[in-house]
Amino acid sequence: MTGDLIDIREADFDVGAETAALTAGDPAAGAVATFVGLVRDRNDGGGPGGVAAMSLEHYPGMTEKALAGIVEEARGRWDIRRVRVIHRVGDLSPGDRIVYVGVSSAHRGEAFAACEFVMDYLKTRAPFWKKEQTPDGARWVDARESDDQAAERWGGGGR
Amino acid sequence: MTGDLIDIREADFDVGAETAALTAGDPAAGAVATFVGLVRDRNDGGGPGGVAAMSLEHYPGMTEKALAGIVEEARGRWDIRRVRVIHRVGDLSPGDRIVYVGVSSAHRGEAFAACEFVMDYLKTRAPFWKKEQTPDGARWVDARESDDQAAERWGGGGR
Amino acid sequence: MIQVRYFASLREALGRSSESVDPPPSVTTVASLRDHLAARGEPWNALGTARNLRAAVNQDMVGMEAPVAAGDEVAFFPPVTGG
Amino acid sequence: MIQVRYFASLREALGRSSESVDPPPSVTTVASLRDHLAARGEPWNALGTARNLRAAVNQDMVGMEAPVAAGDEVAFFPPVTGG
Repeated sequence: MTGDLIDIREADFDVGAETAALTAGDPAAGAVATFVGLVRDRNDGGGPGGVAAMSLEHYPGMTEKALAGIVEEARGRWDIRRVRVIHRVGDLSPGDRIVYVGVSSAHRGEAFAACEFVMDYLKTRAPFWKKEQTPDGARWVDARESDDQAAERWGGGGR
Repeated sequence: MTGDLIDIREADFDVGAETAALTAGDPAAGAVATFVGLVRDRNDGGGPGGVAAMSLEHYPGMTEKALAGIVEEARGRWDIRRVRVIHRVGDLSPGDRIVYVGVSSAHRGEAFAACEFVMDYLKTRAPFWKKEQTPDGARWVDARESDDQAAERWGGGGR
Repeated sequence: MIQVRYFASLREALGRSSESVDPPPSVTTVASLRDHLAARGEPWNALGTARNLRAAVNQDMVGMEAPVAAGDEVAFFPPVTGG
Repeated sequence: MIQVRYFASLREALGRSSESVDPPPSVTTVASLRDHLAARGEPWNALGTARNLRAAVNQDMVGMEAPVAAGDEVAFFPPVTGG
């Protein structure tokens, strides 16, 4: 749909502009749900400074294809209007924005569900990999089992 | 918590600035879920132009108290960091923003759940009333049964 | 004295947004206050016939069985529709 | 020929991001391609021992039983961790 966006890039994004773009010229949209993911300065259970920097690798081509598939699946499940997905790659620092997912719809239930669905599927199906710089050196981030569980609760259609 | 906000006002809000305020100076925050509600130009089942304008009345004093209670309840249910709630009152037009709810947390599950919870409870427990201007004259908006159902699914704690 | 407030369609139907009421001793709950007010006839009977009437005491949403005492602020209004 | 691509920790372990492979006819699935590549010894045996190895064929995530044919682009990588 016009107004949709899937964008993989190094540059930061403007949350206000992206959120406005979800409903610009669409007076039938009454609800927008968004998610922003940021680089934390620590790991679970670790203290501040545990993560000094992060770099994000991806699989060009497949990334866009996977995200388009996830958005298409969300459209099949909910009556939504526009979806915008932005994911940064390259070098990032704690506090930096990593990902934006925004969904507009007539009513809030669909927008919330579709936005969370896209994030959950992105976490398990989109080819991004994080590498953290820690005081003990660089390490690739391990996949979280809770992310698999989050994606699985939407049932069927996975992979 | 510092960075929390409950604000009832006539003026529009800046989605980018509000969302940034949820994580400013808080490098432990990795997730922000937000919701923006807008004035639609129609009712359910109706066509464009069915709603030409809207005015929002509230109960000063109780509004802030009810929203603070809703946010406190969200804090008791999820491990979240900051919550910002802005609700406009007065005269609005189709496409105008009405309400902003933003929640930050370490991980996305808590942010999504708390944000949707606050919206669902706001819809049924915060003293706002909408009056629409339609081609047939002004009418107070009826409460939607689906809003009661949305609030009830969170179980207990209500009222 | 009890300060009574009205909002939205109820405010319009009653033609006022608030009043001070000195109810008889029989008024001990929100429901009995509502009945006392409604019994005054037009337009107040709208309080008795309002569909899904909601109430707050001292700015907390309450059920009709909630107690009411002198000095309280009691509000009547239709179901809320914000957000 | 099959174009094989490696990402993230696997790319680092193998010291390369891609290669062109002309596998024997016995290679008909992702799993058999993986085994063929791993059998070449160090460092390729990392493909056989990798925990939770994931794969894509022509940029679609697939299971290890997925078919593979000449001309395909096959990628191996660890579980994804974006977002």
